[in-house]
Amino acid sequence: MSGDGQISAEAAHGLHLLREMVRIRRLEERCIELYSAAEIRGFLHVYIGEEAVAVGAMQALTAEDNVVGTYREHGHALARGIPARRILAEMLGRVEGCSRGRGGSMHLFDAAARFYGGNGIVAALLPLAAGLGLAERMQGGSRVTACFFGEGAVAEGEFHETMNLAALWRLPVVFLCENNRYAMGTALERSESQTDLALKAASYAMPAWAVDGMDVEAVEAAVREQVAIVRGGGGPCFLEARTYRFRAHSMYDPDLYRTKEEIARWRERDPIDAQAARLRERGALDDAALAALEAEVAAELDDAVAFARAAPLEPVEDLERFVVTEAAAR
Amino acid sequence: MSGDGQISAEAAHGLHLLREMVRIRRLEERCIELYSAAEIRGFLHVYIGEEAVAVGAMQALTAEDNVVGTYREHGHALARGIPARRILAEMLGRVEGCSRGRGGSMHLFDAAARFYGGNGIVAALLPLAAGLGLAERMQGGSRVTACFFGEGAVAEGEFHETMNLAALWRLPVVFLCENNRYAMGTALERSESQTDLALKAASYAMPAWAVDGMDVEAVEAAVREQVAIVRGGGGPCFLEARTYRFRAHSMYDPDLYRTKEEIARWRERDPIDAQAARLRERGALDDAALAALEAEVAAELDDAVAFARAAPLEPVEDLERFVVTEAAAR
Amino acid sequence: MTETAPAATATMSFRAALREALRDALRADERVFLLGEDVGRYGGSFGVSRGLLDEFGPERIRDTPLSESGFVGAGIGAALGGMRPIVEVMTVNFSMLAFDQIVNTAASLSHMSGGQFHVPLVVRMTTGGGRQLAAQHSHSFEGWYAHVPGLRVLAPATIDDARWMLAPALADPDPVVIFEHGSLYGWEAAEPGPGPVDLERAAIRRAGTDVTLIGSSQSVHVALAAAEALAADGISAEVVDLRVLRPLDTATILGSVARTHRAVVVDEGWRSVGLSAEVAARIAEEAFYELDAPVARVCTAEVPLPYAKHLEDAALPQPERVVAAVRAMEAGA
Amino acid sequence: MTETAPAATATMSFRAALREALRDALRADERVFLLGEDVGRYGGSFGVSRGLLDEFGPERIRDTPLSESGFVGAGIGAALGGMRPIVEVMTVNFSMLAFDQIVNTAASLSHMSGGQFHVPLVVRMTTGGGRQLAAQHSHSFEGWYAHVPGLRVLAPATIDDARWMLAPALADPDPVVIFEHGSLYGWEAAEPGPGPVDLERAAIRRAGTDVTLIGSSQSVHVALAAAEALAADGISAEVVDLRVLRPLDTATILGSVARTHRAVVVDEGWRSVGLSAEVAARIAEEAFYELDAPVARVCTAEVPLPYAKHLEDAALPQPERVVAAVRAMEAGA
Ligand SMILES: Cc1ncc(C[n+]2csc(CCOP(=O)(O)OP(=O)(O)O)c2C)c(N)n1
Ligand SMILES: Cc1ncc(C[n+]2csc(CCOP(=O)(O)OP(=O)(O)O)c2C)c(N)n1
Ligand SMILES: [Mg+2]
Ligand SMILES: [Mg+2]
Repeated sequence: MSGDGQISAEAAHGLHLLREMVRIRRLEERCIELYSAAEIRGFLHVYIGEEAVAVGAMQALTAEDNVVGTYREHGHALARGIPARRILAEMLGRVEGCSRGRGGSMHLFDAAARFYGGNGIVAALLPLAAGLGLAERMQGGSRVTACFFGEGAVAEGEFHETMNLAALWRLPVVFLCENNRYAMGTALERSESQTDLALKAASYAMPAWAVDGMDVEAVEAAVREQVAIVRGGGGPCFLEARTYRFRAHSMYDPDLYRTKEEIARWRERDPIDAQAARLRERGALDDAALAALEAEVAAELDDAVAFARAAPLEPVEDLERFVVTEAAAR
Repeated sequence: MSGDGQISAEAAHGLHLLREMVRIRRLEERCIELYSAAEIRGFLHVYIGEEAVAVGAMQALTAEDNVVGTYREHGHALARGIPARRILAEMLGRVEGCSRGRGGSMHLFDAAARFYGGNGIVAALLPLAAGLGLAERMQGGSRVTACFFGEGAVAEGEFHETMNLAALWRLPVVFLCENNRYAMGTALERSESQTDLALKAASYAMPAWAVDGMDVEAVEAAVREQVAIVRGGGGPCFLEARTYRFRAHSMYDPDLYRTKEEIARWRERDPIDAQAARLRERGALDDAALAALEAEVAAELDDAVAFARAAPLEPVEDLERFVVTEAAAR
Repeated sequence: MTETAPAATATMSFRAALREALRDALRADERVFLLGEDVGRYGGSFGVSRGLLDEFGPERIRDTPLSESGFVGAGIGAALGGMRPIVEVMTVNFSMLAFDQIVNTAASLSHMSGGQFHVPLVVRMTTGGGRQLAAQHSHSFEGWYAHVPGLRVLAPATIDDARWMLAPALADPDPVVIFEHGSLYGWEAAEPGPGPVDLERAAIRRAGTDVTLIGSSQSVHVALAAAEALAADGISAEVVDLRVLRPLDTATILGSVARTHRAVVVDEGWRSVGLSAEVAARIAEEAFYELDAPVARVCTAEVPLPYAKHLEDAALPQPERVVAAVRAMEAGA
Repeated sequence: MTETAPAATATMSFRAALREALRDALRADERVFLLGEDVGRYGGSFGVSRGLLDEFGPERIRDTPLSESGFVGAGIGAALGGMRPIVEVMTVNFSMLAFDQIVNTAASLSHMSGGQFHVPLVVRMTTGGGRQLAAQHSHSFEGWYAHVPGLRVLAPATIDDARWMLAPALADPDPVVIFEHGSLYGWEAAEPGPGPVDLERAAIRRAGTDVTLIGSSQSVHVALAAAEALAADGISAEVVDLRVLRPLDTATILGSVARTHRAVVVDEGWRSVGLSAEVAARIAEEAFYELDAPVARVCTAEVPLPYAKHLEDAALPQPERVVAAVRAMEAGA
């Protein structure tokens, strides 16, 4: 806290970053509980440990920009501004869910937030992001499309087709590769002959570098820099955010492919703890403030869970709606 | 001619290279005539101008090695030792054709020559070549698989998936990229953001370099070097052979996308003329020898055309043969 | 069908009709653009887009690298982003490389997002055999697209449909796939009428009373030739052109069968689990008590199409095989 | 079907039966190896290959990068090169990324080369819905594979078939695709018999006299549950398990229909242009004069499968819908 009880803009922003990460962490902890209670079903992929990437990156975007994500997108959805109520209602299969219960955990969507999923086929979202960029370029707009994907996607042909198209056509897209070192149980070094991912992007003549994905402020700074290049007409950029998932790939995963020690080592670098420590060092956070923040988040989530549980189901008669666009939406 | 009337091994080999290129050139000139006479139908893609690549490369392979090619593979088939008779019979749709008339120009096959096509889907042959390499590695053999493909394939995802798999698993494959600067009407610089193709291979940590694809001896030397690396257990290699097709993409192509001057400039570098000039300079070729060579090739092709024309058609009742393996071949 | 010189009365080729439709669309709406391999400088691998680059420039007649999944996906994204892309995939055979994008993304997005996102994308592709292009360039996979909820699937068989189907396809807020048969491009016939055409109904191309022949695309022409031959024998065949492969216009099919009591489905796809199966099954389900004989199917032999002409001809549905199927039906009844 | 604790009599799960089949094959022939995403260290995304890495090592239980087209194609090449690869593609949904390789290369190579090359490849993949995995992980595209000449397509529905289909599939010199329904993995039932099973014939899983219910994979269990419910009402239903989706064993189907004179096809694929259409069309073509009523189909609703359980349940074929179809048929007759 600064001497006069006012907090600086910098401190306020640092706290905002912390709060956003805590919101994601606690949301997903609730998800795990709800999954254990069989209220959420299907595949559930949590982002715990990686929150700094989505939170840092979202700071660099405006409400007009586009966001495209994978099946591990709860954090991105929340950080993008989709209310926890609608996210949880979705996972509970309710009509008030952000995809009316039709998508579930892997397919969160929100047109108002320009949040284009929630995509379950690894790497298939990359061409889509390029296309959003192409539309923007052809329409002469200034929107940037932020495309999040895991390092596992780099082995898919679509990654390469997209990098080339985006670079060739100088599309306004930031490719944010969340390198959490594993694709399900497959470590990067067992799936790529060359593990320096920025080199791949460079082979498309695209600006590319890596950032510490456990440091939310570093991520924000890097994405701001890339967004500035892209919005300035410099063509697409590629950022590798080096991070780690603390939990198993999904609720089905027995997590047999890595050691407890490795996980513990990375947990020491928990992005939330790191940001909290930094804020304390700056005098912007103390125990009481942290407890208050946690309490606010808990209240938000209590409300969201209650909302989701109380929300109605889509009537079964409406099963075939939305397969094609309804007249009203035309 | 050397002083004592004997020609040196080096000169003999140089002449062999020339003869192989001339055989391909004249074969394809016949194909064009036969196409104009409507004896060959479908798509016909000729290799005229690029002969040095297939001829140079084949020298570096043994009969036990595998060869995989594209729909522009007449030259590879002939240089690999498939008789002109069987190639032409195939294009005339005869049962004596190297694919019994079922494949045509784009799908020449020969199990005895370990010639795996004749593949019509751009880039789809690359994973197949990797798989042949994988089989070899797992069986502890020493065969190398030579995989020929155009520079257009580099934009396809399968190229990248294959480069990674081959490098990751250190498969004994030589990837021979025939960069003739165009994929149909699309020039490389309009389809790749980064036109230095060896850079792509390097991003998979694979030895890669370029060679003058109009110089048959340079190609042979480069492929020998790569085959030695590969056979020695050094993993796969990538060679970009810089070449040019003198004719249109196929018989359907109006060739509107490049200038006559550009074509003329490249024709000055005709690989056959260049090799002939080199041999003359070395005293290994004179007008009489060249005329004799041409006469021999013409005789071979006269015979092959006659053979193909006389060859029988597969009986219509046999249409459904070979869809699955016949009992006799099991 | 071979390209013939224009006759005295005004004619137009199928290819030119498709091109005029593209030109109209590009003129009418600046959100419309064409992208695909060699659509620009080359003029389109089958010549459909020749000349459009000069009129509309390289941004709107956009050549792509060989990246089917990439540029079809880019089309999906561009449609989401407010454009009206027309993606040309050279042939349906190569479209398998982009099948994931079309099935798992384009067709699913609207439902999966609870109706929030729409993909007003048109994908055009060449289909069909008969040109000795062998097993990797000749197949007819329309039936696979017709299986997918969320897609509309069109197959023009006439100059009018080639000329007028594109505009309503572009007006559709959901993805539409249009199949152009390679053997029809050079076909020249009377100039199209003024349009528009509707995208809901099958069309009766020839009226008849004894048997209904049902086909789409090039198979309509096979059926028409068969009907002509049958007429010489005093058998009156009605020919139904499906036009819209998804959603199928069952009513028109059933209406015809209710008059003729016999049906033959002609399809260039393979028989097993193909489009022909659905048409036959629907008739047998919904007009069971109308039928005087089981529905017959004349399809492509179940082989990867061979190059040699005599073998390819034997594999593809020919008018004679349709005639034989009708005769067998009459004999059996 | 849920994983249940082993009962007093010896039982085996569907998953374990598949695993034992893999183990046998790997032990019997050193040319056999398994490759795919996460088959090794992870233990298989659905746990089928768990433990095999320890026994056979990383060369033969080969984890791949996420490159479906690449590693399926590598399987094709390895098969050509003398190996007997088993490729695991996690789900049929993702197999669209490798569809070109399977359709245009694996299935075509033998014919296109005039019988010179053979692709003794086995591709295994998970299929089906019912686990709330939504529109990109739940679909049943078996019918697309069953359309392709050159492929053999298998769908085990019993512990015996899960245990014994792999060996003859590996012995087949041509490509074989095996579909494993995700909802069956955890199902536990009596230990399999001694094998072998044949790969030619459909199987009658329950004898009956009044109606034939035809399904494959998980739909067999839906049909069996429906037959049980119908029996309580005095209707005797015969249940045919297709087992082999290509080539279809029409004789067994027709034999059953010749006895019962009524048929309902149960299929988890979408109805239009799906596997169900072919089965229905064949019955109507070849047993037309045997049928007392039109063939009925109970399929998945034509929607990309939704996540919410009540919607997914409503979309999938359920025993009640099969029962209702049979009742409607009885009422109509
Ligand atoms: C095309 C495709 N193949 C396989 C899968 C199954 N799968 C889901 S997530 C995943 C791992 C992806 O890893 P990565 O891209 O690193 O993202 P992460 O899960 O680590 O965030 C796999 C293999 C899929 N969804 N799509
Ligand atoms: C997947 C796929 N897309 C498109 C085509 C159509 N096509 C045939 S050859 C070709 C150009 C390929 O160019 P390149 O790889 O450079 O080889 P080149 O023809 O120059 O030898 C194209 C686009 C195809 N056969 N396969
Ligand atoms: Mg990862
Ligand atoms: Mg080229």
